[in-house]
Amino acid sequence: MKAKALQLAHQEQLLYSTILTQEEERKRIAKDLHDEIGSKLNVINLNLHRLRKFATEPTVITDTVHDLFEIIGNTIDTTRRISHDLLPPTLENFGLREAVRELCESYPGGTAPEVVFDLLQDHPLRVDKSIELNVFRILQELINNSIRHGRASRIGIRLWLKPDGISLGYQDNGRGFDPEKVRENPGLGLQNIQSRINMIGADYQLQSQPGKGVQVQIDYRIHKVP
Amino acid sequence: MKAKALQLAHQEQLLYSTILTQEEERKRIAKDLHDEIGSKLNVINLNLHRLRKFATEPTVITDTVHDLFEIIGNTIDTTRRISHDLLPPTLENFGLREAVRELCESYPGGTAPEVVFDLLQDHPLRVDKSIELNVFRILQELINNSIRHGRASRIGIRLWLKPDGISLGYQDNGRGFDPEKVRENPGLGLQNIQSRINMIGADYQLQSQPGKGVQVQIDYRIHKVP
Amino acid sequence: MINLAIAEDEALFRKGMIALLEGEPDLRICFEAGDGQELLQKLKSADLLPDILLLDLKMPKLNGIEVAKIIREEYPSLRIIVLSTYFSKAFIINMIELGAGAYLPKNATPDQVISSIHEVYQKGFSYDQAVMEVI
Ligand SMILES: Nc1ncnc2c1ncn2[C@@H]1O[C@H](COP(=O)(O)OP(=O)(O)OP(=O)(O)O)[C@@H](O)[C@H]1O
Ligand SMILES: Nc1ncnc2c1ncn2[C@@H]1O[C@H](COP(=O)(O)OP(=O)(O)OP(=O)(O)O)[C@@H](O)[C@H]1O
Ligand SMILES: [K+]
Ligand SMILES: [Mg+2]
Ligand SMILES: [Mg+2]
Ligand SMILES: [Mg+2]
Repeated sequence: MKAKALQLAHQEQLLYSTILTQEEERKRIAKDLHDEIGSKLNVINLNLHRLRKFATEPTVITDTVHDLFEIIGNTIDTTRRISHDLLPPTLENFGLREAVRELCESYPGGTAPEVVFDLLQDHPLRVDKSIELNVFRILQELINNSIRHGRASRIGIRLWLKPDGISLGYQDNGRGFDPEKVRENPGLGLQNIQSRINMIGADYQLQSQPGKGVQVQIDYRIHKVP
Repeated sequence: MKAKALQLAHQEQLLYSTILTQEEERKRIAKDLHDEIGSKLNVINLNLHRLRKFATEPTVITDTVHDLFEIIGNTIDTTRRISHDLLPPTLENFGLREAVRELCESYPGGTAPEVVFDLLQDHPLRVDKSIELNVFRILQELINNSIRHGRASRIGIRLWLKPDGISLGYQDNGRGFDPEKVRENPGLGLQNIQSRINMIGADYQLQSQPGKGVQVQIDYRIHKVP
Repeated sequence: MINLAIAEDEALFRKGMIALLEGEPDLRICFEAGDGQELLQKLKSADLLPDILLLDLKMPKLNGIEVAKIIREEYPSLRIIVLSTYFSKAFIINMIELGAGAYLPKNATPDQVISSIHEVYQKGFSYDQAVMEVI
């Protein structure tokens, strides 16, 4: 009885944290839109006024257009980045395999960790988009943790697309941690992973030891009822 | 024991729904950014090329600048709308009272319901921003429901900013509903309201009957421990 | 004379691009389409098949990726130049595999677009440095 009550209280906290995180994300995007895009658009607008006023002086036009090109170029890039960060279009259009490949390639090594991608077997069958999205989000959180906490220099991802499901192997060479200790005082990231695992009805194993990096194994089978 | 287990399962579902809703929101914003802002920026870019190319022909310049003003104007509006929908800047900058006033004024009557705002007592003390945000979100959901389900033509909001807390009275003149029935098969909106109420530790009462509209009373007291 | 078709859902972009291309003495726009379905209809009823199609990827009803698959089957002689805001590896490689002769970002300069058209018309393909780096 007491265990269930505790579990309930704990789950309630998880829900609150999720709502809070969502509000933080909204705030961040609203701010980005306002500060990074809106403000640039106003500069463009201003320059158009300049253009209109000096529509007879070719040098002014050339200069203004030159400035405008630079601003609009930046704004296009920013818009693409914000949109891409929210949901990579590659995932929508080409599925998990290509999206994971792209995710790995976005860490070029050097100061960032090197993320090595290994495709074991590639069955052309695509699973449900929401499954793909959840696996992708889990992977993003695992990588975040490996960088932020593990300070890993190397991450290995093994994706196995099988006729009847997905197998995902993950490992980093970072500092590792004691899962028992974290279980007592868990963060939102790993809990979120667990929620998504439960949502799609997958199997999930995380192993780690201080100094020994992190190893994760996720197995999802199509038609397994969550 | 069984009740707790049920509650646990139910809360789990609520968490999943929240995560799903968040993913839908991300997708919607990513799409808006791409389709509504990014695509317009490319039009602007193209027109700048036109300008540069024809920098010696005054009529082309005038026409193009005219077009550009229109597009940039629209894009500025769209950016502001998306940002505003995510988090109204009035709430951040001027607090709950002004944000609620603005929210009410955004329903001008006519085909939309008329939303009447009544400020009972206005104590200048501002409560925590996260409290204000939660009350604001609750109000947004209540109004959504009054429009979507109640088809209300009139909504009344009474905000009472007291030295020691916030009182919020809400009512619509719509179709109303049977709270017992909804409790058996609840939507995400009302559950979300309940979560936010619990989060901030407020008192909450909703009354409704078919044909009798909806009445809600929310009371929040500063320093009340959630 | 090079005959062109353009499929692009953003009307203002389509019009602007057409205005720029029509200024070129050896380019002609046969027809334009606001989505993939409209494009396929116009291809079907066209007396003269265009030489080159300027193709947007994100379009309602039928997107550019699906369009390219159909064109490869039904109009293999029609060359495709992709003009898209999406510029990641997956998109570029996929479209080139589907037979695209060139892949340009939507904010490419008109000169880039025009020279791409000429090159694709002559050689069948035109991969600029950005694309070569990806593939
Ligand atoms: N790859 C890793 N290497 C080392 N430690 C890790 C790794 N992943 C997780 N941890 C440890 O587990 C803890 C919990 O991780 P979790 O992702 O749940 O929360 P967080 O990252 O601290 O915060 P949040 O993800 O909510 O921003 C971390 O604080 C860290 O101590
Ligand atoms: N103001 C109202 N007038 C009439 N019926 C209402 C009103 N508010 C809620 N309801 C009833 O209560 C139900 C549950 O509302 P709730 O907001 O929880 O879910 P929803 O609006 O159906 O879906 P969601 O909010 O998740 O998009 C509604 O479907 C509707 O039947
Ligand atoms: K011409
Ligand atoms: Mg984390
Ligand atoms: Mg609702
Ligand atoms: Mg498009």
